[in-house]
Amino acid sequence: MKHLKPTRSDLPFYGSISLIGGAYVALLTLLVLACASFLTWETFTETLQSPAILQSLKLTFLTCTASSILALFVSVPLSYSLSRFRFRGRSVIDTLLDIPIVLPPIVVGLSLLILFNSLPSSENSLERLLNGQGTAVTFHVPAIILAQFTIITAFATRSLKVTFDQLPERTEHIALTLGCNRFQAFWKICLPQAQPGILAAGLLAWARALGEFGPILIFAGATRGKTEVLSTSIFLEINTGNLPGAAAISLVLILLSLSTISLLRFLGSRTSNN
Amino acid sequence: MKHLKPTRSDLPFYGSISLIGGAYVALLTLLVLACASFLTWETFTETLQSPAILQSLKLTFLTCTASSILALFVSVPLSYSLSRFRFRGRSVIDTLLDIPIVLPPIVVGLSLLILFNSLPSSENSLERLLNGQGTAVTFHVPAIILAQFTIITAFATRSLKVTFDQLPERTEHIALTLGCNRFQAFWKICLPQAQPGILAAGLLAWARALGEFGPILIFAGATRGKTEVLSTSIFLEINTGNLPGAAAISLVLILLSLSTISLLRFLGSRTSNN
Amino acid sequence: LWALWPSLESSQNKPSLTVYCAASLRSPMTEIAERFEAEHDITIRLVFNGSGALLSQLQLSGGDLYLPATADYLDQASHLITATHPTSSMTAVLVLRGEEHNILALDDLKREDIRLSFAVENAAIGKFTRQVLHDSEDWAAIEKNITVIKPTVNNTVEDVSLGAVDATIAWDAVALQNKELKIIPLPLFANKPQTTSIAILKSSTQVKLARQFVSYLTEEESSKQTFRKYGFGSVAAD
Amino acid sequence: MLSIESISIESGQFKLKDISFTVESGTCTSLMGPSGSGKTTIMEAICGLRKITSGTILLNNQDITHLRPSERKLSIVPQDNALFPHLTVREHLAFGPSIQKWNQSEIDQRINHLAEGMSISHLLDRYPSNLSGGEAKRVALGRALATRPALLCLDEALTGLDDDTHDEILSLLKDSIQNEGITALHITHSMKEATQLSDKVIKLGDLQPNQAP
Amino acid sequence: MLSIESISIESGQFKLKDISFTVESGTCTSLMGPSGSGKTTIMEAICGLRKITSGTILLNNQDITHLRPSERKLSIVPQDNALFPHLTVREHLAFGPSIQKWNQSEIDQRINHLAEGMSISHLLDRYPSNLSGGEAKRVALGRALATRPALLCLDEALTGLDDDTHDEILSLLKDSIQNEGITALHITHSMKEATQLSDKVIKLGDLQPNQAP
Ligand SMILES: Nc1ncnc2c1ncn2[C@@H]1O[C@H](COP(=O)(O)OP(=O)(O)OP(=O)(O)O)[C@@H](O)[C@H]1O
Ligand SMILES: Nc1ncnc2c1ncn2[C@@H]1O[C@H](COP(=O)(O)OP(=O)(O)OP(=O)(O)O)[C@@H](O)[C@H]1O
Ligand code: MOO
Ligand SMILES: [Mg+2]
Ligand SMILES: [Mg+2]
Repeated sequence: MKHLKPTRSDLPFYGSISLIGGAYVALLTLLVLACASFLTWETFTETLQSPAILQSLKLTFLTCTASSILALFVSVPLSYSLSRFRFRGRSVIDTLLDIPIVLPPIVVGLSLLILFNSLPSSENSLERLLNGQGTAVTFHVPAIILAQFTIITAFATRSLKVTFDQLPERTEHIALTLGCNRFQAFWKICLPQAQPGILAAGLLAWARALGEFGPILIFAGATRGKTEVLSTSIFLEINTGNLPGAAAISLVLILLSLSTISLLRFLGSRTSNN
Repeated sequence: MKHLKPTRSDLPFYGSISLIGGAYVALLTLLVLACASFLTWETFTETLQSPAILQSLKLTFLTCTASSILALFVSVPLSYSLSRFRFRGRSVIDTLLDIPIVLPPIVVGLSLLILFNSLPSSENSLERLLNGQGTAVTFHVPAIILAQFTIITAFATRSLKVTFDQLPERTEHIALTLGCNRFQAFWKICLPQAQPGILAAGLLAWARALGEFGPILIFAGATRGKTEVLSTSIFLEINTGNLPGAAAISLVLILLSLSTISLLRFLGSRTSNN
Repeated sequence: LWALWPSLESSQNKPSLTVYCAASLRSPMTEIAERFEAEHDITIRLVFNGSGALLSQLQLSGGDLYLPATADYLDQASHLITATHPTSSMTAVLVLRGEEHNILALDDLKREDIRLSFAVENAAIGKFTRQVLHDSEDWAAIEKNITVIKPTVNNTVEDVSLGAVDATIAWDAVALQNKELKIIPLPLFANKPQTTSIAILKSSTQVKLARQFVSYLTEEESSKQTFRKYGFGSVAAD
Repeated sequence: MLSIESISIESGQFKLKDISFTVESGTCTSLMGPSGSGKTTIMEAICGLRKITSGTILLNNQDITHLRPSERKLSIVPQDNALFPHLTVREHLAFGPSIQKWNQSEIDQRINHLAEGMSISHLLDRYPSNLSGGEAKRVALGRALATRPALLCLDEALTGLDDDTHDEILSLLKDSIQNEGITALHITHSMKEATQLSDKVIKLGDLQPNQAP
Repeated sequence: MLSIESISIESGQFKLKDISFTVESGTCTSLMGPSGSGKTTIMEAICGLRKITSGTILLNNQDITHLRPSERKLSIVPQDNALFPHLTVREHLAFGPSIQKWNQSEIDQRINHLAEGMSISHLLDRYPSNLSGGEAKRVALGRALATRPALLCLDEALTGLDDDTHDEILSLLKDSIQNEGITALHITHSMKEATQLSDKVIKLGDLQPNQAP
């Protein structure tokens, strides 16, 4: 349809669509500008050269990638079964999935801290058990990943359920007649058709993980060089009244993450546009 | 297919799906229990009877509902045009949409504060202009709604774009031959088919708005009885060391929001299952 | 939806004060502000956050009063404020969960098996305790036991109360909010109470009203009582 | 009268060049040709659903080449039906008329008339997902006929029907075309059907001397 | 041999009761009947895609009533094709054989043989969205034939094809059925096609004395 010029009766439609959408996009642009208005060139270059920031940048990308891969690994089967199977407790599970979205992230962090350290008692806790095995979660890198994972899996599952709900089951059924078992029908027929949706969910999860800081501060701390990620660095800068520093790290975060996401989205659209 | 018993070759598939999904659901349940372990019956009933909490409950539901309606109003046309039209700057807009997801919410709040109060200068700011007109945003209820709206619109748009991408354009084209202009084809053909996706996006936005507190603390403050919403109450309780209080409010939040969401989802599935 | 606007308009007619208040002072300040509002028919807008985050906020949006948890932040904000008035004080103490680790004094924190939570250097408590412990040459031995660094004093107290660490050094007022915690006074800090002061901001458009509230806060007996009730020490009047 | 004047169409690798033909008002022309020869492509181009690289389309002496589909006063029964999943059969039949703001009693009358003609009266409250193949085809036909279009495009609109239904609908179509002066273009693979319904049969191979294989 | 023994099917409001018939191995039986009479419903039930409330289905003396579709050794050409949007034509033809773990050279041979028989060799690298109606039908046919199923279910599998292609494919199907001993069930509306391909024609109305209108 893209070849026909819009007629007069379509103009109000295009006009109001662009106006509404444009207003929000303008708001976003203004927000970035507002954030950048506090930036000075020196703080920006300083930030880029600070070894602590570079270290936390590395940790940020590593943990976010790990947690979003884990999140996809869980949310793909979870959303698939919520979409395709009718089993006892299905709607309860569907409802439980809203908890990490509804709860302030800080409560999620606190709950994780309680779960690992004071249940059933602080002498008998999961963390003590793990420490006995020579590992540790609380206040270490695994805590970052677990905190991110807990929250983003719920977002990824919600997003993926929309995808699977909209994919017709019919092609899977035909695959069954051709000799597939349920796993093969899922793997060879449903999953490839869901690929754009899975990419979108994965990117959403990754992006959401980047912005997470509440639960990380509580469950992993913000020990420099050990558990400090970019979002917690930003929080600490704001908490010391250092706005230029916070603006600089925020812009680094925006630039790096948006370019990564655009690149992945571009690659994804190339492979699915066969 | 639900009438046929799974054969042996399908058991590993069902097994591993339930295992993976079940592990996450168990984690969520444990989190709620961990949170509840700090609860005493007295704090819970006290919380339910406290006029300040009831007031903030009311404000929470009102602002979240307002902001998610606004968010749908913006994200439906925005995601529709991103999905259907190829225009200049489309991929830039698509990328900008990730900003509110990537940025730590607290930075969003700070940017809003800067935008309204210190651009171009604090004497000449938007807020001053509004004050001159007899209204105010910063530190008032509209700031809560604006902070929530800024963030959840991005989530709703991402979720809706998946929906529109998966809806075939063909039926809209046929509607055009029957005399529809683009708006009518959108309104009468595309939108009703997208209804489950719109409901899902709206609920996601609403849930996400409930959990928001970083930008609200910064842009709207948390004055008791005026701009205190449940999520900020929880943050403040935690910050004054009152964990039982925080747990009580969190559980109130979970109970009320999950039942609201389940109800809406149930009503939505009834209307679309014609 | 429009139900949300009237509350805004009614508050427009009254004079109002914006007070940036450290989250740890929330309980006493909410009480006192509500009393003051009732007595004087004005609106007090309390903006809570960490002391540092408040500093960021007030740089951007102006306001009338700033009450950070410790005086340090007032030094940082010196170019934004006119006068400061002490309201209450806090003392650093050793905070434990129970008897389990047999910690009785500062030296016990240097033992092998102890886990500590400490606030970041930028937080008031973090800066203060590091300074004092450096001077007394205890810092090196204690530092090696620090398991986690948290952004605010509240977070470190939380860690102790949840059993994630064994001890922390925190403000008595903050620790006292949690009844289950055990508090041990430390001789090293006992004679160094830190004053919490409220400052009038240069950006204030209602200086007179602000002064009125400050004197209510610092001089009225009911206010002092409220501070004491929540574990804050009193200060000698200027 | 529909007249196609040397239109060329490109869709992906597939190209059609220099297609010309005319269809008189009140008559039907059948378009035949091997599978994949471009019949559907031509029909969708006439409806404005595919891009035309050159040439002109005139309908009743009006140049519709660059009009939007909604302004061409035509309707199509697509090969794949493309029913609206969220509308009942009744709403399908009412769709065109109500977009064109007919008044309610006219619409109701039209629905009843078409539903009887298509033998789908018992299906009026069904949704497309609950229809059989032939039932869906008839709904698509009814939807297209409802607005009394100037041009009716039938893309294998009569396949998948049993003989009785086929004959009934064929005669209903014939009547509509003659009585309402509709111009009809009809794609079919059945020579018998073509000769029954239409006054002229065009073989696609004949139109296009230099078609790519 | 396929034998259907008094099966009953319910799908929504539509009910079929007490259907029985048999099809000999190496032969084809055509199922005819008015549109909406339940032909597709019966066929999908045989394939295990719809619930049977009572009755038994035997294929080559094995009771397949409660087997999963994958264990029934049959394949179907659905009325709506239901091609896999993410696979090329070649991958459609290879799908069944590679699931059944044929070795690669056998698969390649089978693909070439089928593609030639269906005249779709030039389409092997296309995706379904770029196929015409008749081309898609032939791909669905090829996909179903590929695994040499014991039972072949053809739901209007030869509609939408031009006469030449139709005849070619008809004879290919006839050969396969006879030579490979396939049992075939065929739904069509064309009596001519039915008599050409099959040894027996079943009218759905005759099977079911007490059908709801
Ligand atoms: N989207 C597309 N991209 C590329 N090629 C296409 C596309 N759609 C159709 N084709 C090709 O264009 C040719 C014409 O297709 P068209 O659907 O017009 O055929 P047709 O004459 O209607 O055939 P049939 O009788 O099988 O329906 C076919 O060779 C088809 O493979
Ligand atoms: N999902 C469904 N729910 C309710 N009724 C259905 C459903 N699917 C089909 N039907 C009805 O069942 C009947 C049989 O449908 P079926 O598709 O088997 O017909 P058919 O004989 O194949 O017809 P056709 O020749 O038109 O394809 C029809 O009346 C149809 O309306
Ligand atoms: O108010 Mo603070 O940041 O806990 O010192
Ligand atoms: Mg065609
Ligand atoms: Mg059928």
